Amino acid sequence: MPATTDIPSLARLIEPGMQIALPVDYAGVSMAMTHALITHGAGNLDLVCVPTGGLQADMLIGAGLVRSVETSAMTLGEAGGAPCFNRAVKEGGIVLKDATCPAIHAGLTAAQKGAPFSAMRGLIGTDVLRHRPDWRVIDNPFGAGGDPVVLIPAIQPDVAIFHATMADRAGNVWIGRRRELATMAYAARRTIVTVERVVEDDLFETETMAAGTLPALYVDAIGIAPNGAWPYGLWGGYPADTAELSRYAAAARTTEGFAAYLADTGAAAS
Amino acid sequence: MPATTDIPSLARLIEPGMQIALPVDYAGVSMAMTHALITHGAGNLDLVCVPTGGLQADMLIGAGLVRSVETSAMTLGEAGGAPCFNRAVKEGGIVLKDATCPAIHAGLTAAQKGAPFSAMRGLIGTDVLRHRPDWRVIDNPFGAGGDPVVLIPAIQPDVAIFHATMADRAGNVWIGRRRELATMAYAARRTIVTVERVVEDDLFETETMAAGTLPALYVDAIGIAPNGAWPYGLWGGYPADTAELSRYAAAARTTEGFAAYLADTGAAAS
Amino acid sequence: MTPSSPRETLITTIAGLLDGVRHVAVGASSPIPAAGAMLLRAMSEVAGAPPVRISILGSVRHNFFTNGSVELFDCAGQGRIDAFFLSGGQIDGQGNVNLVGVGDYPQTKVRWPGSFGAAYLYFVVPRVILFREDHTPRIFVDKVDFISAPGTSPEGVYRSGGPYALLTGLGLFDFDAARPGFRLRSIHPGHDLTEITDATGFAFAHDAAPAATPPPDAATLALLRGRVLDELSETYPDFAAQLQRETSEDA
Amino acid sequence: MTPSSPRETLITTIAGLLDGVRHVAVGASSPIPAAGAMLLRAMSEVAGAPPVRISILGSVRHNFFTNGSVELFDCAGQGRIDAFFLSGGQIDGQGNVNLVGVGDYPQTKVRWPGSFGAAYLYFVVPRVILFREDHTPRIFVDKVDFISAPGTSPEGVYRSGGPYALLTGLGLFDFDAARPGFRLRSIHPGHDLTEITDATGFAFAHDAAPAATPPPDAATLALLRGRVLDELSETYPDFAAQLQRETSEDA
Repeated sequence: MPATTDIPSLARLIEPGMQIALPVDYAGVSMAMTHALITHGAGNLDLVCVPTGGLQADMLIGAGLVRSVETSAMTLGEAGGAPCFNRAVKEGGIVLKDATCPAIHAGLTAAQKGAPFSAMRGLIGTDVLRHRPDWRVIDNPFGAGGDPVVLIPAIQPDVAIFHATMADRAGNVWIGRRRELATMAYAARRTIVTVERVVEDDLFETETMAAGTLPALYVDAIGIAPNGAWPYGLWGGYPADTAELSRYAAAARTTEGFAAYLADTGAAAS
Repeated sequence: MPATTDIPSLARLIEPGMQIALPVDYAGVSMAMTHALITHGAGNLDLVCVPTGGLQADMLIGAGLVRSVETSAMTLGEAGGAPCFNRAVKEGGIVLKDATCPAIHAGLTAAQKGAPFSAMRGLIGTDVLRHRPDWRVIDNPFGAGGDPVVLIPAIQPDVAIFHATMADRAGNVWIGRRRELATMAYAARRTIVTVERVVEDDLFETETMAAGTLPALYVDAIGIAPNGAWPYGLWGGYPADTAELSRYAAAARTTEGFAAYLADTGAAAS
Repeated sequence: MTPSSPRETLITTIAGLLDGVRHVAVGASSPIPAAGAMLLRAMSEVAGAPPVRISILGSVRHNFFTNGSVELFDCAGQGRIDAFFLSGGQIDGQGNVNLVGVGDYPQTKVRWPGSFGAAYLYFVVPRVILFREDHTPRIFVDKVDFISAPGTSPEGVYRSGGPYALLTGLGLFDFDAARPGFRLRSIHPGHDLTEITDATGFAFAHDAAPAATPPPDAATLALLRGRVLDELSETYPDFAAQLQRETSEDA
Repeated sequence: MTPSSPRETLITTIAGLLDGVRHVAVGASSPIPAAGAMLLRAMSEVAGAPPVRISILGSVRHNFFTNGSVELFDCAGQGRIDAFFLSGGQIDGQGNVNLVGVGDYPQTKVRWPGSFGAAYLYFVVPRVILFREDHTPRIFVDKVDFISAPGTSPEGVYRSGGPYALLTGLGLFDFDAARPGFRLRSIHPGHDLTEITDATGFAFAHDAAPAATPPPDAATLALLRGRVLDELSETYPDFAAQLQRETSEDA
């Protein structure tokens, strides 16, 4: 892991057509990267929301950068539906890969393990399964016949992007108990992390800190972005700014409103 | 989780014929339970070593309590081979289920996920696979034909037993980065933990401690056993007593020597 | 004490539906189910019954998972979650739930967030309580447009869980997996059978004169307005304030 | 400075075999491979080359994994481990490794610990270095009694890794997966081809007059006896002391 990188340079690591994994709203969304990604403009992105998407994915969709979304849900939580996503669905503007939370985790876990697929229960008889020709159903080879089981192929994103509390000088990142962030990093080819701060202490110095640390081995680039999850919160850090989320939800109901919101907050961000 | 339980009572939770998961030598072996298990005497045990076994498994085998061992290896490390295990192999006294480390993890992970099996690479063409009729090989359903993949069935032990640094009053156990202990507990029907000490602070009070905590949800009984991994070490705690391991290795070379060692240390333990 | 509000009756009903569970998981934006679970926990404690564990997803304070967001699903797969709540944009008479949208998928006319974990949890959590406060024929339809999670599964499909009851703002239904279908158990105070029939797009079984949903008794109400409200306001401050306003003497 | 010891030549040879790797994993009781990896790391640092990461399994201090003992295997499956060391109770001319025992399985006459992770890692780590200091016909056999891990796999079997070289106390062999088989690259100082042929139970390719394994140069030796020895003694104190005794002026 090199020294920290400025946010626009981190965004430039993204190339058109990449598959990008993004975390659930409460786990550490690198909102700081959102405007930089939009400014950078690499499009045709395939998003994987781990396991659900929100503001960040919605803004990338609104900015026209997204080709497909694999997710278990897309929502702004208390602030309502994801307006750009909903618009894109209605207009057929994005490819939908509707999933269910554990299926996204199962796909990432398969990649983490270098396995071609994971088996999971549930799903049989759902329209979620019916619309996923990329999944397979086999009869459980350990059963006496019958017993259908769904196989989820490995999801190996090109890049995982998330926000965390801190990194140390060696590039280790403290993620605490938000271990889906580790899973994303294990599964992805490259991982970009923004952090609130870089600390001088080695995160492996004590077992207490090591327990919540994602090793630098899995981290390819780090940027410093204080309050970088805003308007989302940071687990164990600061709460979400629900007023701002509602402001976005209201503004983005129209394409013009979304553009205005983007111009507004983009100017503030840069 | 109830209050802490004395070690003999913990041992009495084990019934003949149970499948018991035990951790690797450096991860937190509850050696404190070994003598109690031998005194209790529930036999016909099926051991699952996660992913390798050592002193504890060897002593249980020497005491005649073990029917089968699923493990990737059985060793006393620097002190050499596991004498009672080796003797039992030669005499055909135990059923061997030779595995490879990631296959044990894969089986436990399947149980953790409530999945019937996990897929894993490797193994094709090994005699490990050839001697495991309980494993299956299928052609990767995501491939174009061919591409054999091994499926490992879920391992759901009746009981997992391990030793950790501390528990809190609510029964949460701090395991730090020894996350195989969590996997064992997730996978097992019941989990018995011995700890160095019980702390008054809630392990969920800070995110720092929570990151390394196994929730009480997965812990069925806790006993206090200071120095309870001895002669093994405790990760981040104390080192192994290699002299004692060597003393055991030398003594247990004969059944008489093993019996004498047992009488000797058993008396000291009680 | 002012009489119980409709929401207090819902919360109390939920506590009743959860009777006997050891571990219940609640979504981050489900204050009424959370309140029901908290009430059960308080009642169990008062009664000296075995403790009830509540996992509120996405809450830092009421979340006792340490393995990321996958742990809920793993935990359910292990059989360690006894009860869970599901809502639905559409719920049909077979217990099928639609969380995706109205119209032809994928270009649905109306799009809801998505299936979340329902396509898994509905299969492996023994007591899934369908909860939707609004009760209209647009929600309770004869057949859902998209099956996020099916009410029942054919024989031979691994299934250890499924719908247990359906609770709405009008009434409480039991689910009968054998038929399959719902049966009205009770009607909430202030409503009647005709109103429920009119508001429900699917046929359901019922007694000629269905029972009335019992409101909380005084002890329960005191617990709810005291300790439970305090607990609730930590995680759902807006909802707790609203609940308090509804039942304050000045209302 | 005293001349280099045989073990120092082995360590230096290992550092050479690891040239270019970014991440090497070493077993907890493999001091010579660990020393080779530490030497490579030190040399890379001195040369300003990209850093080398070493994971010593079971070591608290040199273990940068935080997901339990599964992480090594996951990490290898992800392609993040470039090199690993394997030993073997038996190793045959096809590169097959036996870590289980001699005789008919399961009731083998001699039982070794077991296959550990070899049945997986041999498939997915690109540069597996077979290392066994003892070099006898009982170890290097024509055909192993039990295949813990096969040297090669038929086409169509997923395999991104395998044997890269075989290093013993007598010499260094390259592995040729196409043939498959070993080719003697060099003979360690003080040994000769006849000795190696006699000590090896399988046929191997070799030049008429094989090269000699180069001992460490002065700079490498200084690094090895200085910084690397210090690092080594943290994790393998007994071995480090032994190594130092072997090469001390008083020896």
